[in-house]
Amino acid sequence: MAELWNGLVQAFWLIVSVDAELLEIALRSLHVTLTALVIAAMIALPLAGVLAVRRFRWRRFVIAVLNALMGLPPVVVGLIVYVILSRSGPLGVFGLLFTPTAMIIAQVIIIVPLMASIAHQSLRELWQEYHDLLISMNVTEGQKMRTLLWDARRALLTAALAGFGRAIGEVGAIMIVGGNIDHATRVLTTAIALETGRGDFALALALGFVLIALTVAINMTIHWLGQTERDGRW
Amino acid sequence: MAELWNGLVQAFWLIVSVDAELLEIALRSLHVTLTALVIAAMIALPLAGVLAVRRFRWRRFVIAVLNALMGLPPVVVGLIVYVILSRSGPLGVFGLLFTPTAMIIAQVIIIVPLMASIAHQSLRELWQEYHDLLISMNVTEGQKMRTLLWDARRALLTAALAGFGRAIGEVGAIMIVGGNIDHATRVLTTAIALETGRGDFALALALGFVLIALTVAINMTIHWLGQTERDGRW
Amino acid sequence: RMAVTTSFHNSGLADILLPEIARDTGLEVQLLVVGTGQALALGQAGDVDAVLVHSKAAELAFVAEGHATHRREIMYNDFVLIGPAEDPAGVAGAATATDSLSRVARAEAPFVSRGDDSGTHRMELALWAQTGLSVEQFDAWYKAVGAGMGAALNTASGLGAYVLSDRASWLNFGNRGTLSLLFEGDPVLFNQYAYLPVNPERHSHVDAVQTAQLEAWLTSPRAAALINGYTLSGQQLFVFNATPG
Amino acid sequence: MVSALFPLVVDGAVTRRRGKVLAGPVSLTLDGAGTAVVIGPNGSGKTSLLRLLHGTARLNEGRITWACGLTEARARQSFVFQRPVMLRRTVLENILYPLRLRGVAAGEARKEALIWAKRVGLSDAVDVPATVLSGGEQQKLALARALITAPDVVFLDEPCASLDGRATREIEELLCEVRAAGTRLILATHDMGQARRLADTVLFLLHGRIHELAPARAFFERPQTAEAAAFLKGDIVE
Amino acid sequence: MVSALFPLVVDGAVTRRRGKVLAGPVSLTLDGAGTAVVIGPNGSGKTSLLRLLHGTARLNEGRITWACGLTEARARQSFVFQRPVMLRRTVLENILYPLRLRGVAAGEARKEALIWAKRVGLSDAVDVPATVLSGGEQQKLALARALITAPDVVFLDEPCASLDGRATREIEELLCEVRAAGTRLILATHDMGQARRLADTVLFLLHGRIHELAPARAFFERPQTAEAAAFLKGDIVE
Ligand SMILES: Nc1ncnc2c1ncn2[C@@H]1O[C@H](COP(=O)(O)OP(=O)(O)OP(=O)(O)O)[C@@H](O)[C@H]1O
Ligand SMILES: Nc1ncnc2c1ncn2[C@@H]1O[C@H](COP(=O)(O)OP(=O)(O)OP(=O)(O)O)[C@@H](O)[C@H]1O
Ligand SMILES: [Mg+2]
Ligand SMILES: [Mg+2]
Repeated sequence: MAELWNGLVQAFWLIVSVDAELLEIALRSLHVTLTALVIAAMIALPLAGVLAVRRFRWRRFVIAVLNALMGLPPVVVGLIVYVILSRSGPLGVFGLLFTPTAMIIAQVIIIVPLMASIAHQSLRELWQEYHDLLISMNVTEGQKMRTLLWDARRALLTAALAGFGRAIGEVGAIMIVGGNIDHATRVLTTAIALETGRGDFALALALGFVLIALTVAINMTIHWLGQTERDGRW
Repeated sequence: MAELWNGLVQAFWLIVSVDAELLEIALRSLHVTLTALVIAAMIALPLAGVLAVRRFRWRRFVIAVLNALMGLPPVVVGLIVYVILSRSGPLGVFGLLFTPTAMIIAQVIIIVPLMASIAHQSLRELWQEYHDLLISMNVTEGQKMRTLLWDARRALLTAALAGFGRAIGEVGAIMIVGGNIDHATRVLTTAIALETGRGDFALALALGFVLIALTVAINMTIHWLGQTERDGRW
Repeated sequence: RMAVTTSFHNSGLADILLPEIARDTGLEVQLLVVGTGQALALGQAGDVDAVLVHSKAAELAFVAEGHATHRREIMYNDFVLIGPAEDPAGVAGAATATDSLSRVARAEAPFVSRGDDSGTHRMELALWAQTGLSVEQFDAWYKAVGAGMGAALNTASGLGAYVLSDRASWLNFGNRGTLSLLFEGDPVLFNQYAYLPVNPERHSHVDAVQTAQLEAWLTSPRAAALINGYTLSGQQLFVFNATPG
Repeated sequence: MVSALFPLVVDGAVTRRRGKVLAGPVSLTLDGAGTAVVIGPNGSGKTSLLRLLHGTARLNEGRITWACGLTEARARQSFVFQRPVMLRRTVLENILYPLRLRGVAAGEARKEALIWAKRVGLSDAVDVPATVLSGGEQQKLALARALITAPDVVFLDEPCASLDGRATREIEELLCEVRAAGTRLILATHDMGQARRLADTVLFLLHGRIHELAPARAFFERPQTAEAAAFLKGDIVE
Repeated sequence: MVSALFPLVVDGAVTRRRGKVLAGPVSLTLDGAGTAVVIGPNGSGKTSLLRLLHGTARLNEGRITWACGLTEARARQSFVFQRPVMLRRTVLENILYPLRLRGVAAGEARKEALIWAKRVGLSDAVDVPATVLSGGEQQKLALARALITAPDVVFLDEPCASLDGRATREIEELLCEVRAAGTRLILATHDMGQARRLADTVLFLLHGRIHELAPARAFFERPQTAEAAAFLKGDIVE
């Protein structure tokens, strides 16, 4: 129990005495995760739109697979990305391994299925509502999707936040492809793993609390900006 | 690249030659995750119901926090559970540490926020639709929730599947509280981590593919049983 | 880039050496902290320029297969047997490492094994072999956790179990709980670290010049001073034993 | 036999949404018998008034007092919305839902529900999902669902808007039976014919206010206000 | 000026859902002018027929051929649903949505939309979220949204069901203007008065089939079938 308390105290001091190193890895965490989030969104949302709007032969199958891929084990994703980016792998020449880019790639792979599944869930609700109208205006597939994505934007927030959360808290994959190199690819989660390995639980927890505080803060801001949960808004 | 291919081949053989050890850890994975899923559902769904139906002062705040907690870093959860269950911790007397129970506890903590957030998303959509009717029948809070949860059951599937995925693929937390002890707390993900550490990437990937195959299979069955995505059903 | 074992990194020696290396040679060394097996795998794939590990057999094989140009011994530290302070198996009184382990086996006291083919794990297996007992026949008290040194120590402290650890990791370990150092000093426990520059013929991008430069530095008197001089809670951790060439 | 809910006393009641007054200030007293018909142009606040009286809409100002107290009243009233809400279940499950809420045994409820399905003429659709019903059928369902609990007061918001002539007649007869059985009807409609047939008292709404409140006969024969007269004329055809 | 879409030839068209025949088999030919009014009891298949002709409902059997080909036709028709669908946007954005789809410049579209908002009498609600509009207002919005693209044919499913007398009149006038401008109207209604006022031809539906198809005057004066007569009588009041 003592560790928990020490952790909280340390976390507090780390934050108030704007610790340079902490700041560095915290910012790297944010940079990697947010980049991954943006890229993932650009893939997942249109995908979700297609799944909601198109009725193609393998639709149910694709949806099932997508849901299943939410269970992609980070370690495996990490390995696959590693194997591909490794010097002896197909994309080895780019020397991306052990760089933030590699971490971003891994995170994108991990959160796309999650975001797509959640987004699809909200979109099909809305699609059932809009179906007749949009058909009657014989809009193109593209327009359908844009309309849905736009009018469901508040619901899509959940998808984005889930993706963000999954990415910022993830360690298995980025540990493998990032390598947790000091001053290069060390982020909050990998630092926590390191301290845990050292048995320095208090510090590990401290970093953990910092990470949690960070995510909470970000979520709050988004919610307030998004004006969600207000009466009569969507 | 070779590893990928070898991995696939090995995975294939592991499966066809029903490897005893593999079977053991695979079953343990399922047992742990499914138990965690059931418990998490029993917490997350009512919670989502309350958030959808009640209009209390801190509602938006709670929702924001819940969304934020989707970003709980598994390692940190692992640490906290470890500290609490360790001999020197408050619950040390039960000697739960390094048992499947401990792993279940950690997983529940990790997936509850995710499931609750997704579920809440679907429930509030439905609540907007039902609001007037249910109010006019002056139903009790409890009845409201039961009605919503029941009529939104198909949408809640996504929440369950997301939770399952997150839990079955998770490694950071269960590694710490489970200890990856052979024949006791070793599951697919921790085994994968082990092989990775050993540098036997092919085998690690093989196990990974087995895990993925498992999740895909399960999702398929659930979808088919659930008869989702069928015209006119909810 | 250099891949090193957890045990080396945990010692904290790296934090001393790297800045010096940077100052003297201008090389910016990036450390990848992984298990011995993974370290060698990384070297084999050419994802690192050099490897610093402690598992002689594996290293020789690595060189033999031509993944590394050669193997250069740098320094050694030693392994110690950790266990619960009350020492149910009476390990403390043991004469040799082998003896101490057989005591653990006899008492069937919980024992945590790395179980991940790391240098430490191989050392442990070697010792078991000498005791004439076969690990396969051990039952529940022998726990192969298959994890890094730190994780293994965490597990041990959680279980109040015995565990074989390198001195560095142990001294740096924070979460000791009831554990304490019970047995040390048997020469068989010495733990040789060696430097393996990855073969540039296999991987063109590997900078042979720099790896050589680094090797030179690591074997230099300067390094010797630093390594021998490095102490943790008053104890010397590593002994420099590179043959100057 | 007049219900214990009445008289209903409304005193300066107002409901707003984002600053806009949807209905009110309204002051009136309703006794327990007969049918009050609410008429008025689109957007005049009929629905809002009904929701306000019923309690679905927030009461921002004034007071609404039921003789037997609010909680009691809540349990004894029901509402048929202008845009019926269908539970995502079969027709039968929709109709018996309120009974289940009151803890009626499944079999019991089922029997009762079947009777009502018959009364509103949905007997041969009991097992289809309610959401696929035609507009008219949905209104019938909503009506049955509202009446099955034998409430003391029913708010009906244009219950026959998309019913054919025959169905309208039948529903009106049904409503008369219900009223005879002692249920108070408060009904908003655009169909002046229907208003004439059912109304005991008429509330003519304009811009959310009660512009004229009079006994039906009197109102339809000589409306007191110019607007009411104009409204009635606007409706007369050829 | 008659649109290039017509004549519309329907030949044994049927639409089913889960085995149940919603409408059809239907065979008829519609030329390009005037108003066809679809009447019939609840659940007789009016909505389904409209959806079938328009193409929103699956065509399970038979053929529906527009003179100018389907794709062309699709682009030139629009639909006002019985239960209007509101986009989760403001009233104005709802009305100008179809224009934006056709790539009309924002400013342009806005002007046009404001004009139509005025024509259907929603001028003072342009900026409220469409979903909070009253029932009648929503129908008006749907109408404006359907007509703003000046389609060649409009399907109207009980467009005045919840409009007050005055609004009904105004909308009917609007529809007459539109028709005069060469738009073909196909309208389902329960309001026989409205049917009389607007119809050129009448389709009387029963159990999904066209039971009687006749010129308006003829149909209302002497319906050929007993059912039609009964239906009309069922509607006459007092
Ligand atoms: N939540 C809201 N926010 C803002 N304005 C609203 C809201 N709800 C309703 N209104 C407006 O209040 C007015 C009254 O609405 P109400 O539904 O009571 O009219 P109504 O008499 O029922 O009309 P109709 O006969 O068409 O049903 C309408 O102009 C509507 O636009
Ligand atoms: N998806 C569906 N599955 C099964 N039955 C359906 C479906 N859609 C409609 N129906 C049934 O088909 C019949 C015709 O429906 P439709 O909406 O065309 O009737 P309508 O003439 O428009 O009635 P109303 O005048 O009440 O609008 C109804 O009995 C309805 O219950
Ligand atoms: Mg209304
Ligand atoms: Mg209809």
